[in-house]
Amino acid sequence: MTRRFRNLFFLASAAGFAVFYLWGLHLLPGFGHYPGPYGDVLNALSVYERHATDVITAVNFDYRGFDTLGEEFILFTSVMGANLLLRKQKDDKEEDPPLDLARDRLAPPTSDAVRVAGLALLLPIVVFGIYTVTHGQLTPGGGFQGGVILASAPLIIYLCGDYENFKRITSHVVAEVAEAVGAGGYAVTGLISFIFGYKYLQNFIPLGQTGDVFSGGTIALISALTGLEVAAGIVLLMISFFRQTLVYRKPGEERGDHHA
Amino acid sequence: MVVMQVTILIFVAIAGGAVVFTRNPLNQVMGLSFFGLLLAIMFFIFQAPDVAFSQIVVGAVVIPLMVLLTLIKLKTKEQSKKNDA
Amino acid sequence: MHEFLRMLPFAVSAWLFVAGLYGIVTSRHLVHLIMCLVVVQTSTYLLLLGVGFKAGATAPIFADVPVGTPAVDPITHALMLTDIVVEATVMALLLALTIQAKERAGSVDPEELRILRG
Amino acid sequence: MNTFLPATPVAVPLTIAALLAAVNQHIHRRLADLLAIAAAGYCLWSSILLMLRSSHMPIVYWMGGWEPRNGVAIGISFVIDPFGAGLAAFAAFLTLIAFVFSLYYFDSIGTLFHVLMLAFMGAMCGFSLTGDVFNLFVFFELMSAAAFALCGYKTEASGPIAGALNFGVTNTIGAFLALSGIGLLYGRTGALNMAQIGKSLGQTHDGLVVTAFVLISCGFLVKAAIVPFHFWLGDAHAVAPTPVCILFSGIMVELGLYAVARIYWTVFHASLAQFEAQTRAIFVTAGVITAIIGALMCFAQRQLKRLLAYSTISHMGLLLLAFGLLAPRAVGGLAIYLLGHGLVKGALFIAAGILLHHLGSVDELKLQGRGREATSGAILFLLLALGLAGTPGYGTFLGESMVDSAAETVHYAWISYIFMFAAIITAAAVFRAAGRIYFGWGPGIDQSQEEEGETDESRETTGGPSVPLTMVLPAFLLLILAIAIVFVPQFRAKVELAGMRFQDQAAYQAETLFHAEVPIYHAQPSEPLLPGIIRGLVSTLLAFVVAGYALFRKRLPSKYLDFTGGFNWALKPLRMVHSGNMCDYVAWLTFGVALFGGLFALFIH
Repeated sequence: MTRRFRNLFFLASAAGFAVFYLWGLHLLPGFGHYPGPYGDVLNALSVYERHATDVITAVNFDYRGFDTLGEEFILFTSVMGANLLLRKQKDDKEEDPPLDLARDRLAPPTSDAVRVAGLALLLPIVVFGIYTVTHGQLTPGGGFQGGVILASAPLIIYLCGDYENFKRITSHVVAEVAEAVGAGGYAVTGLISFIFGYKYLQNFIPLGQTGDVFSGGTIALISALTGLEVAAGIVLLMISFFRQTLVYRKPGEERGDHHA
Repeated sequence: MVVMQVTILIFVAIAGGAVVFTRNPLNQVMGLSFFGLLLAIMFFIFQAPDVAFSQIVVGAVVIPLMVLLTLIKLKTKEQSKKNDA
Repeated sequence: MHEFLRMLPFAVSAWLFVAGLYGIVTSRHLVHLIMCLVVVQTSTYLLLLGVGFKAGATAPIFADVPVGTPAVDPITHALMLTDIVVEATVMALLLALTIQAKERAGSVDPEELRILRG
Repeated sequence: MNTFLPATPVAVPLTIAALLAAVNQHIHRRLADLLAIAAAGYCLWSSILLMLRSSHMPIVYWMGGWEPRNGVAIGISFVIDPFGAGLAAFAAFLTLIAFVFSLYYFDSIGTLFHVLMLAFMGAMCGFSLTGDVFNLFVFFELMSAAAFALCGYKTEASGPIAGALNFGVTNTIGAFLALSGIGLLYGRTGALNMAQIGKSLGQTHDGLVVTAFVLISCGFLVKAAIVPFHFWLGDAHAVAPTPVCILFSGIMVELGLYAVARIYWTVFHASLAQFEAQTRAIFVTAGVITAIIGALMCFAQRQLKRLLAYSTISHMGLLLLAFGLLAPRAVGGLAIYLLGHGLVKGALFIAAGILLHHLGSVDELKLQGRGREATSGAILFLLLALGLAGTPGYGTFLGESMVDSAAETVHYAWISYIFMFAAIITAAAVFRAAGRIYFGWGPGIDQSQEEEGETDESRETTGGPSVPLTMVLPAFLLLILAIAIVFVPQFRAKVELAGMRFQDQAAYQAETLFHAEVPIYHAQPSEPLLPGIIRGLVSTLLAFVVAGYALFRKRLPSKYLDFTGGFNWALKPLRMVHSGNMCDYVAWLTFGVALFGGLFALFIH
């Protein structure tokens, strides 16, 4: 297809698609008129049945926890997949990354002020991440959000211009094991329910006092495992990309900053 | 409240269009990051704080960072090709 | 005005879907194409958000408000969370493939990547 | 036992996958192989057990023990019937075969291959067993994530990268289409459980229902590679590693169609019931076009795996036809055809993989006459091609006859000619390739051939003159099973029964939401197969004739009998459309959705 023909062909089809889609959309109950009943039932049940005040977390890790298991494994599989696709190949040679990666980051070199500010941010980020993971059943947050926040801690170190330190605190092997433990732990938690004669992923831990950090039974456990998996998974993903960008070189290929 | 909702929706529509119609990937990734932030604000306004949380980190930080790293790698490749020529 | 607001999120959703597709079809750079894919995905967020919203309701978190307060639908939020993970992971895989495309085929232009045809 | 068995076909492979990922690099290759094979074996065993146990009554399993309250589903359910459990068992079986095949095939990279394959298998099992529409989407995405990575496994070459990109982009858009449809359904009914949505929709059939149906169907039909959503398949299957191809062609693509069928009969059946004739016409037409285009493109290929890939498209068209008849008995035929085709196609990909291992190429023209020594390869190819042709005795034959006789009941008897056409052309293409490679027949490379895409594939093994038994035996096992399934006593009647239950929406709802016991069906006597046998024999014969013509046309007395020039000329536009450019593919995808949507809107509005 020539470009011109393709564009015309697409525009005609897209117009048809848009009209058709809008035809369906305009019959929805309308914005602001949620029809129920699923969400309303759970809004009413979750605090009593699961001692979880954040219904979204209760849905994510319990009522529809099986979806989240699949979702965690999507993340897990993709990280493995990206690892596979960005693996070191026979003709790749490793090169020590330069100390100043300014050009590679497409940004001006980091000043000491930025460095200090970044490192000062680090502790609050880690604390906030852990808080978010552990209080998922009570306030907005949970394993997924907290995990992503935790994963951003090493990124801050990198953004402060220090790939060496980034490498030091983010061991590939540790991240790999942590990710597998997080994802596998989720699946195993479900299997443990069988010991108690329950269904897969059924709660087997006392529910505790509503509003307590250790309330919510398995929700808290699964949330923590998810946090581990997500944090490790995103760090692994970043390591794969960093390595490909900063470390692996083909013969005859030099770093961009020599010629910029 | 309604005014805020309408405003943010219109902003999201415009920003989404801008991401698509920016042809230079480097500019586009800035747009994408901004778009991610707008979405997070939208989630807050529409009472979805949990989603907003994730969106801030994923949409405005993780994804743009991955795209940037990819662009850097592509640039290095491009330059080595020029050297060969 | 009422009718306008009733449809607005869904109209934006449809717009983002079609605009994203347009970007993909006309793209000359894989990274651009992948970012357009993100825009298509955003359309599903808006649809889910619009579907689950209840006018005048709070977030479905009963830490500070008593149970029984009208709250928006928690299910769609859970679905959107899943959706966000999917977005990030698919992006990662496609970007990884893009890097390899440059390496092995020497191009990131879909029109020059026509290695498999006929 | 029913408290844990239903969840394990998903939970066990995922757990083992995580375990293998944790010990990546530090585990001996053979131990990883053993664990992976054990996990696949467990899945196979548990799925078969589930299939047998659900034969009288579906097993409804609520994850986390969240049973419905007053008929409102609040959790995620597996609703296991013999049809779904059978597909899960087939997926597990093919994964097992793929693992055995790759024992001496791959230089595996740590345990990544095993991890991805196990996640892939777990996702396919979950996809077949689930009764929740969003859970279906989640497993669809998990399946896709694993499949994209596996498709691009051979990052040393440019082909796999391009194929994986085309695969990834089109299938991701497909997933978004399906998710949009799911969002629409949720917006109307506030439910995600399929039985619940179906109950809540009742018989309403307005624009929203139609839009949701079209979006979900198109989303999954992208996976099922139905024209015009099929472009990615030829690219992805041609370049994926052989063990992965077994799963891609044997089961993954078919699962896309399964999802459409499942959702149609659990969610939309009642609401679209009065438009059954129109729905049937649309799906049958799409199936016919897919079957024909797939077959023609298949015959035009010289890269063996690409040839097989297009043959899969053609057979997917036939399967869509069988579903599109919306006839009670056709679903049983569909199941058997799917099984028979999956076994034969899996074995054919293994045979191609053996060629690649042995001779270092899968280009039919380059390999001409180079396989003269390999008798077992020749026998394998010929026997498998008979399976594609629907020769009496193969599973494909039984499935085809059952679909044909079901088609008569809805006045679509002519579709048997489409079945024959696709069978003849795809089998002839394989016969032709086998004749050229193993016997050296036919004209050699024609220099005037127009510019084509990549015609060969990079090696996957270190190669060598000897072919390990672990590669050959799986192929013969699949071949034997492709024949043996016909002779299982009562097989046909049982599958027909399962197929009919698959279509009973009211029973599905009652069983899922209210623990109701629905009376068992009684099998009715099946139609005799005599006309089918004749058709099967005719197809086989014609396949030989077509292949012989393609190989020996130069020796014909008159050059006016040589139509190949015309054939190539007529096929040129079709080949140009398969451009390898994902932008084109997405344009076609949009066109397809608009077309399906427009047709449904026109007929139903």
